[in-house]
Amino acid sequence: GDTIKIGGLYDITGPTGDVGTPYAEGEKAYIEYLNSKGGIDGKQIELIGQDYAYSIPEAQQLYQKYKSKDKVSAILGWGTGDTEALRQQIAVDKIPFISASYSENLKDLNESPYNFLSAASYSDQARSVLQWIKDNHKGGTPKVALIYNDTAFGKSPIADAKAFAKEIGVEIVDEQVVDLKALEATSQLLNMKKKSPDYAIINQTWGATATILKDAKKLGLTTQFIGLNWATGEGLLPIAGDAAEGFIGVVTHAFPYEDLPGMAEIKEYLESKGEKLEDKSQKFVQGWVAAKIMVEGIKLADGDYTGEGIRAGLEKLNNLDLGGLGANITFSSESHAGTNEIRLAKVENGKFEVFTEYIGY
Amino acid sequence: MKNPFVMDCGEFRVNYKQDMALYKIPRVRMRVLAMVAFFFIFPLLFSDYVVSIAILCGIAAIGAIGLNILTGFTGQISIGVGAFLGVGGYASAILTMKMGLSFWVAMPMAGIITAIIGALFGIPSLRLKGLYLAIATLAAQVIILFVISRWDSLTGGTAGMVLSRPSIFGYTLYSETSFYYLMLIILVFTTIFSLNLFRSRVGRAFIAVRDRDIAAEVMGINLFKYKLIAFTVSSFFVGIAGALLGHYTMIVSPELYSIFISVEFLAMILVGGLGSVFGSIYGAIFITLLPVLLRTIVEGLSVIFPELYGLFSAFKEVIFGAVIILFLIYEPEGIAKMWKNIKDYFKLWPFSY
Amino acid sequence: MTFFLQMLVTGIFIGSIYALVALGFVLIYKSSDAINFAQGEFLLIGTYVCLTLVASYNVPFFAALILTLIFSMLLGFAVERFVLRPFIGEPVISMIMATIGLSSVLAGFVHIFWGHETRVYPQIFPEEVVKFGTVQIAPVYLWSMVIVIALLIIFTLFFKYSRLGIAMRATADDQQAAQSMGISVKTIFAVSWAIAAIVSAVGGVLLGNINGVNSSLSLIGLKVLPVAILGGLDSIPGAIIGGVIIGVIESMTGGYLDPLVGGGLKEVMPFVVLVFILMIKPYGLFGKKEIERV
Amino acid sequence: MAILECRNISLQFGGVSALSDVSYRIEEGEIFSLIGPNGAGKTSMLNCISGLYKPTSGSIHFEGKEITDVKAYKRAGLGIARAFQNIELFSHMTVLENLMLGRHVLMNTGVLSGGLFWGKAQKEEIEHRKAVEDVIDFLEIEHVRNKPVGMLSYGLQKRVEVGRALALDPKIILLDEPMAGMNSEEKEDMARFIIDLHEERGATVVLIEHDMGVVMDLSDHIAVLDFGKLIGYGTPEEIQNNPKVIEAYLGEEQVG
Amino acid sequence: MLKLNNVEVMYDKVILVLKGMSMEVPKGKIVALLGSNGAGKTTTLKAISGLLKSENGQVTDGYIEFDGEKISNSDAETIVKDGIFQCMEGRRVFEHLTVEENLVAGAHTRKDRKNIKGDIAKVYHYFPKLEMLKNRTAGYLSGGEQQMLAIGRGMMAKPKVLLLDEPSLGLAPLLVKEIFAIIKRINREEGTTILVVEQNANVALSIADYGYIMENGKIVMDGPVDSLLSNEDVREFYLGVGDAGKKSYRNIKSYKRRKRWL
Ligand SMILES: Nc1ncnc2c1ncn2[C@@H]1O[C@H](COP(=O)(O)OP(=O)(O)OP(=O)(O)O)[C@@H](O)[C@H]1O
Ligand SMILES: Nc1ncnc2c1ncn2[C@@H]1O[C@H](COP(=O)(O)OP(=O)(O)OP(=O)(O)O)[C@@H](O)[C@H]1O
Ligand SMILES: [Mg+2]
Ligand SMILES: [Mg+2]
Repeated sequence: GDTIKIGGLYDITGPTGDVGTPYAEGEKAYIEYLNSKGGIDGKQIELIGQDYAYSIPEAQQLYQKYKSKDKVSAILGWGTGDTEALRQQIAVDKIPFISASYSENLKDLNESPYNFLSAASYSDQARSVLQWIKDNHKGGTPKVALIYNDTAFGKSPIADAKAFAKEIGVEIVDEQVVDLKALEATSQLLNMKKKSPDYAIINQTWGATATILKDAKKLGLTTQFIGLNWATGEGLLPIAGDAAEGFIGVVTHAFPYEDLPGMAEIKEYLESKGEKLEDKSQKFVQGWVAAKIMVEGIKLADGDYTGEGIRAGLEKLNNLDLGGLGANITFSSESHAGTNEIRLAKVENGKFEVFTEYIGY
Repeated sequence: MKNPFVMDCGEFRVNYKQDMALYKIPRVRMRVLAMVAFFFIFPLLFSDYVVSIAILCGIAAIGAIGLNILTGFTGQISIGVGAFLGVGGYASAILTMKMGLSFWVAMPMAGIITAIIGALFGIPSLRLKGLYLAIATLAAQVIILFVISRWDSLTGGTAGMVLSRPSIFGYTLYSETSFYYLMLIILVFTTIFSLNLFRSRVGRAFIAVRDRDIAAEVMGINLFKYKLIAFTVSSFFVGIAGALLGHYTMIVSPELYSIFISVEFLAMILVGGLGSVFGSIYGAIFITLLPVLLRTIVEGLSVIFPELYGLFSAFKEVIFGAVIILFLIYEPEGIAKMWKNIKDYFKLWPFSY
Repeated sequence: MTFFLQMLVTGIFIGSIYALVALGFVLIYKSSDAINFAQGEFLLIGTYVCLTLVASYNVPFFAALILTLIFSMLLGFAVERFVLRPFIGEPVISMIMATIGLSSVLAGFVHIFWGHETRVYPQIFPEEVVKFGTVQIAPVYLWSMVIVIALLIIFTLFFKYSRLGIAMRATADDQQAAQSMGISVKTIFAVSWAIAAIVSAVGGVLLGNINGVNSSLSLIGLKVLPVAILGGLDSIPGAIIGGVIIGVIESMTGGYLDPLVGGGLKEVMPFVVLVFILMIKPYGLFGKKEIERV
Repeated sequence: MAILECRNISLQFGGVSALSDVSYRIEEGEIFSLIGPNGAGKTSMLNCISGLYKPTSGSIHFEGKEITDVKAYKRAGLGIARAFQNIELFSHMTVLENLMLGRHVLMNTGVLSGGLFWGKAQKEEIEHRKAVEDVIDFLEIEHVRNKPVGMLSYGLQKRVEVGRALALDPKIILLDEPMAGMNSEEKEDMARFIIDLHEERGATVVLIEHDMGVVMDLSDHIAVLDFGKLIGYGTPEEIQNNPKVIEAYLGEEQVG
Repeated sequence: MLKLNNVEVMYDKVILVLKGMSMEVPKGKIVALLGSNGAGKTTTLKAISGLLKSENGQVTDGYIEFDGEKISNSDAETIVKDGIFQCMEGRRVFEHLTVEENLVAGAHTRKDRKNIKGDIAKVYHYFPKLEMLKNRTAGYLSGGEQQMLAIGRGMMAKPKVLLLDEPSLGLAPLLVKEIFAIIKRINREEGTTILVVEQNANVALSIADYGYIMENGKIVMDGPVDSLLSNEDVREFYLGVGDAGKKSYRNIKSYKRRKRWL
């Protein structure tokens, strides 16, 4: 047909709806923007998106629908759940898949030949953080603790982080599991305190992160907490209150209030809608970027808009410049890991202030 | 047990064998065959998408029948089905992927393993009743999932495991149609098996335990033994369903088997009808289709008002709940009863009394 | 030693919150023999209403709280009228299922009115922790403890001596017979659901003050089920003691066992203990036995 | 020879003493009645015999063997059947299924054979079905054979209750107030069933009944309980003239 | 004061149980309703006291009138408030409540809360056995004890009309006499109108002023007690005294003629 169909899996009403909603908006926004600019050589992009409320069976059914009924040629997914669940099937059905799940194992081309990582994997984020710690720590070998939850998402970077730490000579002194919905983390933090780590790397969502920071404040811990990308974001600040002060977050995607070349497009789009950049969040940018990367790939598919064609196109992306919205992206037939670079931001009087360039390891 | 096909008016039988036949009247037997035949040509009539939904319905139905054996017929409420699906799925995953067994061996073994674990977690039924037992099964749910997500070496931990579709004579069931037939055969077997079970000794004992356990005991039924048997049989079918689901979606991971799945299955047998084999099937279909239906509607609407999309998807939940409630209000004993009433009405019609 | 004490105290106070939520279950059960799976949503809605009043309409907190309780009461009545009434005289299990449906409905409304992002209460309880020697506790928890104990006394008296209380228990035993006494099952349900809604609203507000509010807060409902069971589904003191026990088990497991198994046991242990306790006391610590006479 | 013997049975519930030091023997093939005021402990006594209550002290002997500690569900196998005071039928099952269930211990189809339902399983169903049909004829409940018992009126349910006990082909059958809530006509029918099942099937009958007319006419021996104590034992005549019994239970003009 | 005018009752919208039932209960009198099992006696009482709804049965035709106003299909609780109270078949005591709490529950609709203590005492006076058991969990009482409790509970409500469904069920002979004596007293002393359903026709008629006999869903015969007592069929089939006076159950003909009025 004269449109290219892309399937979208959103979490609007599910447990991750708070971040899933702006992310979905971002994706839709970019596609709409692109179409308003004339699409891809004359073809409009149709993004058929649905809320699956983070229920995997629901995602399964939606996938069946996209595949058999809508005949989409690529999919913009969302969470670890759906991404993992569909990995095999998209491989069988040859449908490229970009989601906001950055698990290391998606890098494995034999296991997941059709998944593409649009930002640094959780493991790479952890590695980069450890590297940064190594480079900036004063006095002796830095002692680091890991705090995560008991889910595929939470545990994803742990093994790699430990391996890498050993490699570069950073000491992992403790691990603590804090449930995503924990009311308090006193026991874990007190246990951690015994090991007196200098840093604690948190792979959590906002809620749990806030709990940790608050209890840490309550118990007067001096550890420097560093959160990976899902622990970071505007949403954390109100919940954690002033306990968030000094918290360092991994920034994979730009905050709307940053002054970056890439923002121009978004601003333009929003103004056409009569909306303002200030009302948008980092997750909106993240969704925008994910969609953009997919589209850039499609552009390079030179006319072959089948799954295979688009995959080939994506693999042609070389150092794609996102105008600072995210790290530059490079795919190849050897690697689907777009980047390993991140930035770090510190919370200073209630605002995330980015204080590094894109750094890797 | 009630089956929806019998319309036994004015027929008579000359011996008990006939009297005990599942479908007593030739006319009815014909209808059943017609029904089954329809389901066998189903995939030829509908698109892959429809077939894929049918598969999910079918798998759910197998599990629902399993649960109904325990909850509907034996009266032991279980909120642990989710986990037992998981056990089935993981067992089959481990047997096929780690031990390299063929699916055709692994699936039944998965059933048996689940049955054993089910029996294990049935032990509290020795002393617990009603909602207390229900929560004990909820505990099973939590504990099993914990073990699964912890036993990384065996289960791949929280990341889960990937499975492959079963293959037979070198042909792999990747297509929806082929997997549909696999599901259908197992479903038919499950149905017939349980129908039979409940017209024979053990099945009656189950119902006796549910209706009046003291009397049952005095009639010589070892309550504990039969509750355990119920847990075992039920878990077996749930395990089979789990294995099928695993091989269909080609993934098992702890997140797939949350308490909400358990609740969903309870909904199936309640909406379908407690203590009714066919009810379980209706219920499974109903509960599986409802969200699909709502989704399609929401999709349609959000084409018209895209900006209201979030609102619609929230309404989806409201309506889902509302439908279930209305359903229970309108026919507390489930679709099966509704169907029966319709039949009774026509049987007596026009002399409604 | 400090560590142990901190664990113990944390457990007890977290437990008091659990107890508060568990009370909701007990109140429903006492009048209808049913478990209310919409408990979490009741709690959530109460929390949001109060939050909205305080944050959006900056009503002073205690006024807001009162309004919230009134709202919850009305909610309880509404639920009885539009959901439960038809289930009078039906098997308990279908009413339980109905509450599951209800939870989905309410959750939907919450999403419609309040969306998904986490909201936070303005400072209501003082931030700085209270210190008992070396042990620290956030004031919110002290408050919940106070409230719980107050409710314990009130409800115990209510169910033992008041005409309505007795009528409620009668209804739970035998709805039809209750009707034949002239007890209006409708009223009984309405009242008990209203009370339950109110209590959960209180619990919700406290919870909201701990960690902010978002839709996943409703999951506390399921989390607290073992508490209600452990204490005995129909026992007010049971809910309280059950709450404390579970709370302590949790934090002790968190403190001493989790480091050994690499975490996660904290959430599971309560269930394990629960099952063993039930095997010894099949109706929970203080639950009423099912009477079987032939 | 005594088919059933109770020696010094006592039964306590917390403070309540439902039975205290009760002893008696029931002869093979007799109709034995247990009477006494409400709350005297009659039902409790049956519960001890059928194993639902465990006596606090004392022992129960069946055909010479002690069964005090035998599990309730095992006693059915020994040939002890029971019909309850408040109907305890499986209300969702049909009359037929209820009676078939009565024969549970006499059958042995398992899960698998039951589920596959051919060969042995089917044969077994059929032969036991025959036995059950006999009971149905005997109790004249053919017309409701396939009705769920919950739908039947009280009197019929009572009859099915007895039928279910009969289906077991018991050596001894315990009937707890089988005629309660029946009018005299129906009582006569029930009385006839009891006589027949005792004469035709030679079963020993233990009968609890408050209708003295019936008791006095049917019983070979009568034991009288009051506040858990045995206050009288003997033939109807003896009982009718036992002052203790008259004072505690019968009341004056009941006699004769 | 209580009047049924060819009432029809249907269960589950299909099972017709009362087929044009008509009867009248005059103020201050005791009326006995006799009939074999399944005749529809309980259904009749439930129709009056509004308890059919909860078994999804309903009055489909005819009307029930109390003190001149129609009460067919109105709610149980309002009917109780109007002053009709039913002691249900099979006791139905509140198992988990103590005996005394059961009595309190019985007085639920009473306005004069302060007199309750006194009335409880009165019940104990009628049934001394209950006083001994007053703090026991009702569920563990023996059948007869529960029956006493059920009737006591009825007294607590101080109704204008008391509907008793087989009060003698499972009671020892002495107690049966006692209870019927008490019923008579309640009727005399409290002036309560009473409609009693009984299988034990002897005692029922012994206290009743007027009697109805029903056979599957209809009244087949009624009249003042003495006229009924003198009726042959009634004597044979309800009082169990054949033409040859009282006969022994030992020598019942195996196949007796069944008399039906239809
Ligand atoms: N499970 C129990 N727990 C406590 N008390 C009990 C229990 N079972 C019986 N009792 C008490 O034991 C006494 C005897 O009860 P039982 O039912 O044997 O009397 P009964 O002779 O059958 O009276 P009825 O003729 O009215 O049936 C009663 O006082 C009753 O309260
Ligand atoms: N809830 C119900 N649903 C369907 N049928 C019912 C229901 N209750 C009673 N019936 C039927 O109505 C008829 C009359 O029942 P009812 O209980 O009124 O008889 P009864 O005169 O009280 O008999 P008994 O003397 O045995 O109590 C019976 O045939 C019974 O099967
Ligand atoms: Mg008794
Ligand atoms: Mg009756």
